[in-house]
Amino acid sequence: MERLRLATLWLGGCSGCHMSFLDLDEWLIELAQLADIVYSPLIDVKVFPANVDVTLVEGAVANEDHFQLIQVVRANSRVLVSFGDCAVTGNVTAMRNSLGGALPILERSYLELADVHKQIPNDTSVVPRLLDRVLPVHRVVPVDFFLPGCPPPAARIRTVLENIVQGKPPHLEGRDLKFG
Amino acid sequence: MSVVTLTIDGKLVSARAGDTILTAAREAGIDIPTLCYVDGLSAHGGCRICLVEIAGSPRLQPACFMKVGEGMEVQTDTERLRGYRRTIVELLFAEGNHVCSVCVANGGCELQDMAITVGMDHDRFDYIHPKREVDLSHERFGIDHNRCILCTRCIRACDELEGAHTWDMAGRGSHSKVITDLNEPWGESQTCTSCGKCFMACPTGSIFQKGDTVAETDHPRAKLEFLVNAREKKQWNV
Amino acid sequence: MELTDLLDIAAKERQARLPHTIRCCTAAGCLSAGSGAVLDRLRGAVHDEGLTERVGVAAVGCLRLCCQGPLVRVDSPVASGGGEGAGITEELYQRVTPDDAGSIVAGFKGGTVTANKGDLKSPFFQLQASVILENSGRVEPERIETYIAAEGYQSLHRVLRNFTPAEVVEEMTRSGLRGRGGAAYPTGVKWATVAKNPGEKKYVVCNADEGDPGAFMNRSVLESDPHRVLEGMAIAGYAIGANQGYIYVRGEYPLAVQRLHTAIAQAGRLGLLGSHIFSSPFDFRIDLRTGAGAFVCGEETALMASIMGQRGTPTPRPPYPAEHGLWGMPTLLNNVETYANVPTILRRGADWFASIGTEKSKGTKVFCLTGKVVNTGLVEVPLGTPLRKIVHDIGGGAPEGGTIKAVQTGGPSGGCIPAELFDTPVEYDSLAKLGSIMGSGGMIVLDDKNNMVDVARYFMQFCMDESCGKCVPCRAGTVQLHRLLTRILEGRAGAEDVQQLEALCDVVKHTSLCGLGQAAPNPTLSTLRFFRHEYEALLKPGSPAQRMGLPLVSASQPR
Amino acid sequence: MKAFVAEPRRRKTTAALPMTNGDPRFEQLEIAMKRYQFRQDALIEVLHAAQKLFGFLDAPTLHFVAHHLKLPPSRVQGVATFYHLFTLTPRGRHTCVVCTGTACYVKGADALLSTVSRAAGIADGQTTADGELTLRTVRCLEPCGIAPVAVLDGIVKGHETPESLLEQVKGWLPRGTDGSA
Repeated sequence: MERLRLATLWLGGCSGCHMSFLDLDEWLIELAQLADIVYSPLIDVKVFPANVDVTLVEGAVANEDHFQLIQVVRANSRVLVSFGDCAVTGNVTAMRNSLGGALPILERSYLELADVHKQIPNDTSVVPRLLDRVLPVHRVVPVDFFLPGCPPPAARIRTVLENIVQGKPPHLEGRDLKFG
Repeated sequence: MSVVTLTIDGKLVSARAGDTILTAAREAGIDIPTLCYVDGLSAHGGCRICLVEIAGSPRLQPACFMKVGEGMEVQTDTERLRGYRRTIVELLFAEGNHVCSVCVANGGCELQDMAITVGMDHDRFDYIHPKREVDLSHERFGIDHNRCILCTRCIRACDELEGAHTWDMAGRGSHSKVITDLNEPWGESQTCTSCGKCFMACPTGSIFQKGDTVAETDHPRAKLEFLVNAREKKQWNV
Repeated sequence: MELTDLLDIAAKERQARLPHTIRCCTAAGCLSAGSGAVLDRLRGAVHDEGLTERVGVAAVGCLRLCCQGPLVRVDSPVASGGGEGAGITEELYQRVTPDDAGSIVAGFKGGTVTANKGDLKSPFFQLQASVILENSGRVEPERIETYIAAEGYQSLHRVLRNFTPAEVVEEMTRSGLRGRGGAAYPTGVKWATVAKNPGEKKYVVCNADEGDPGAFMNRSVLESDPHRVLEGMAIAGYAIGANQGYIYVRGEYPLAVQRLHTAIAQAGRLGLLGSHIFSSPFDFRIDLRTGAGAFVCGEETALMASIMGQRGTPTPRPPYPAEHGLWGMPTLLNNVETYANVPTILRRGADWFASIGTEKSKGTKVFCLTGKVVNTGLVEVPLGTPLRKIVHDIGGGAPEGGTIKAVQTGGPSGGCIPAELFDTPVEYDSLAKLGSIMGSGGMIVLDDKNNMVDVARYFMQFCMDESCGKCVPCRAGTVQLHRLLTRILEGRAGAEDVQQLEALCDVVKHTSLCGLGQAAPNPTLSTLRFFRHEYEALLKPGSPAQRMGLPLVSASQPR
Repeated sequence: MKAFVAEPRRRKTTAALPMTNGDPRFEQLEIAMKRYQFRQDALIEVLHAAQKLFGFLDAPTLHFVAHHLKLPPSRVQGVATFYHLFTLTPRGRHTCVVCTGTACYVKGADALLSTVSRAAGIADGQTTADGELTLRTVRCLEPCGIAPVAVLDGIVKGHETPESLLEQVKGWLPRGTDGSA
């Protein structure tokens, strides 16, 4: 059987979903026998490769870098999975949306609440520009499957991956669909 | 008391004339999902989750309102209804700011559970992200309007059980908002008795007890029915 | 009050009539075009010219051709012979200024009339019928005597003397009249239901909460001929066994409210409303309730909530108002125009009424023709009249070389009918087949400059703003539909957005609590049906991201 | 005798509510309520009367109404905020109402609204900071024959264009915005 080319991506999120991924513990060893991890914050690859079979995307689309990257990822992934509540709903990352834009949140964070050096960071080579609205991944590119949870428990991640490895849709139901 | 027979999901059911389809179904062990309905309070008919199909009727009817009729054939769980229910739940999630992961009611929320019931794995609609307030002026309770689904349970509980009518709905359409008195801070309400029945009734984390943190709030919703039985039937079902 | 007293009043009123009558429209349309000053000038000039013995000035209601207001009509006896019954010549003046008005009066003494003459022989007037509007522009709405002189309140008398309540209901059933508010429910059947339902008290309610934008038939009837509605309600009260009526009138119609107040007071003073009407045991009282700006209150359960002083939110039906209405009692709810038909039906007979119109749609209907058409105003035609006749012949077609593309009927609950289908007869079922409704009678003509997606969005915004917020699909669904339509209009949508639009229309239509939500998708669905190419022309290929480009960033954010 | 009894009673009830501040309009409002025999179902009619007297419905007025009709304050607030014609904030000295009915819409009401909105720097429903101008929209005033229509200080104006409307509201605009000197 051909080995699965698996990628994980970390956009606007807390990395909790990746922590939960690591909670797969010894099943990770089994996974390693089925799949190669070709891109991930957990490994040291800088450029998203071509011909990826499955990509798990953690986090919402919150800045220009995310916006561009997710399009590259989508173009090079056969199956794209929204991984965790931020990717699926925007979740905590998107809570800033009710403040009505990027500038109000930057002003609030860097000017109003700052005690010293009141200044909005403006070197885009270091800090990507924020989008006005944080978006769930499927509002930016088509997503194949959704894996909710904040974070999704390891068992839920395993259900999804096992199914995908077997070429089946990752059938989640009951409490496995719980947000939060 | 006259009795009527009807079929619900193909099952022959007998019910008291004047009962709603919801009561008849639940007594027969058929669960119709509900959201704005809660035992002990009058029916509202607003959430549209409990809509059922009735043979020969072009319109879907809310089971919480519609009375049983002799020979009625009711379907509660068709493909079409499941699709509608999921859409309605998606509309609710998109309309407010429902962030389960940081909500006091996480794990004990009827909206969250409804998403599971209808199989909602993501929301196909734009999140509106409205700017809404949090009122923490009451000494024991708080209300986070971000999590309010406008089901009016708090209004009905306060009016029908406590009798204070502290709560009501203000505004209209997507600008609707539950208010206390003249839209004054809850803590300054002249009519509130701090009885907590609104808190008992709330399906989400919108009305919560102060001090509860994420996933700690547990609304004692069954207390409402307990109170009604105690008051009206003199039965204390402890 | 006995019949003889009524006939006395009528006779006196007719005797007092002068050889010439100048009728000046004082309905809201002409008033806003300045007819108040015209009326003052007419009266002043008649006085100044010493013509008070020969020329009467009447403040009447709607003269129909609203776009040419202020309108004035002059009735004169035919030149030769003259005298009673010798015939009358009529002249129409339009866009009348106060100076024109002075010249019209001066014309009786040989002066030059500067006012613009209208053409009463034009199809706009010739092709119209007069049942509901038979008195509009003839009687003076603020003088009950003029209504009585036009045989007013005689139907009520006949009914009280010669009919049992069941016979009245029977007459209404035979007439084939259907509710004119939009739902087209057979009026006789509704009356029979309320009559049969037990209740210690019953109510008659007149729905005058005409909310469809671009529709003002009810306003016009109330401002032009209010007593007709009161008489119709009293007859209904007798037929179903009610002693109390309510008129729920739109708060945006202050003139209608004022004229109704006047009319109710005048009828009360003459004993035509109140206790022992025409010395019979029948009592009937009418109270006014003024709306305060909520479209949803046109829905019957919301309207009743509002009459009872509550938020105008609907409740699920059943129970229907006919069994569980105001304060839990059986309640008859009909539209202004439905009641306005009643006195005429009882005067001229159900068979006469049933002979007008088509097999399933009897009688006439008043429409408000507005939008991109030459003649805008009030149009009454027999049901079954082809749309083309209304738009092109009566309406005079498109102005300034534009091309008419469609007619929107039924307001925010209706749909758009494309020009190719203008041979469709205007009746309940034919319009329903085209995915529209007749509604209360608004007809807005659209031309090739109107984008149909924009039209759909306009109505969706209306429904979104007017949603009461009680049920989820209407409250939140219209918001999402509006966003989808906006996205399409702004060129940020793909084919999947149109799919979602259609799917959500289906949900909102079938799951909303009341008619507002259930009908909110109609304008969208009907434009999708007939003008899909206009939607498709706006769609963009690619992923959502590619369609967005990057317009998501504040321009003011540091780079 | 009758008048003697009625008089002090009215004084007493009004005086019991401190927020009336001796404003005689509250007495007039009470008379209006009396006409409806303080029936709770007359709430909307009473609110109409109150708005006519005060121009808008503020908290003391709503409280006064609730007190006299013996209604819960939240119910009165709920009703007052449900209906468009009731306003809970004071209006400007001048009002410009743009009709957004269908006939006006097809003839360009959008442009009228956006022109005034931009010139005055306020959105629909708002009042300029100097209290000069309130901009509102209304769902069809029904003189559709003369669409598009705007109402300036209560006077209906038909066949408007953005330019003609701007010309008429120019004097009411705040300093430093489009139309002011």
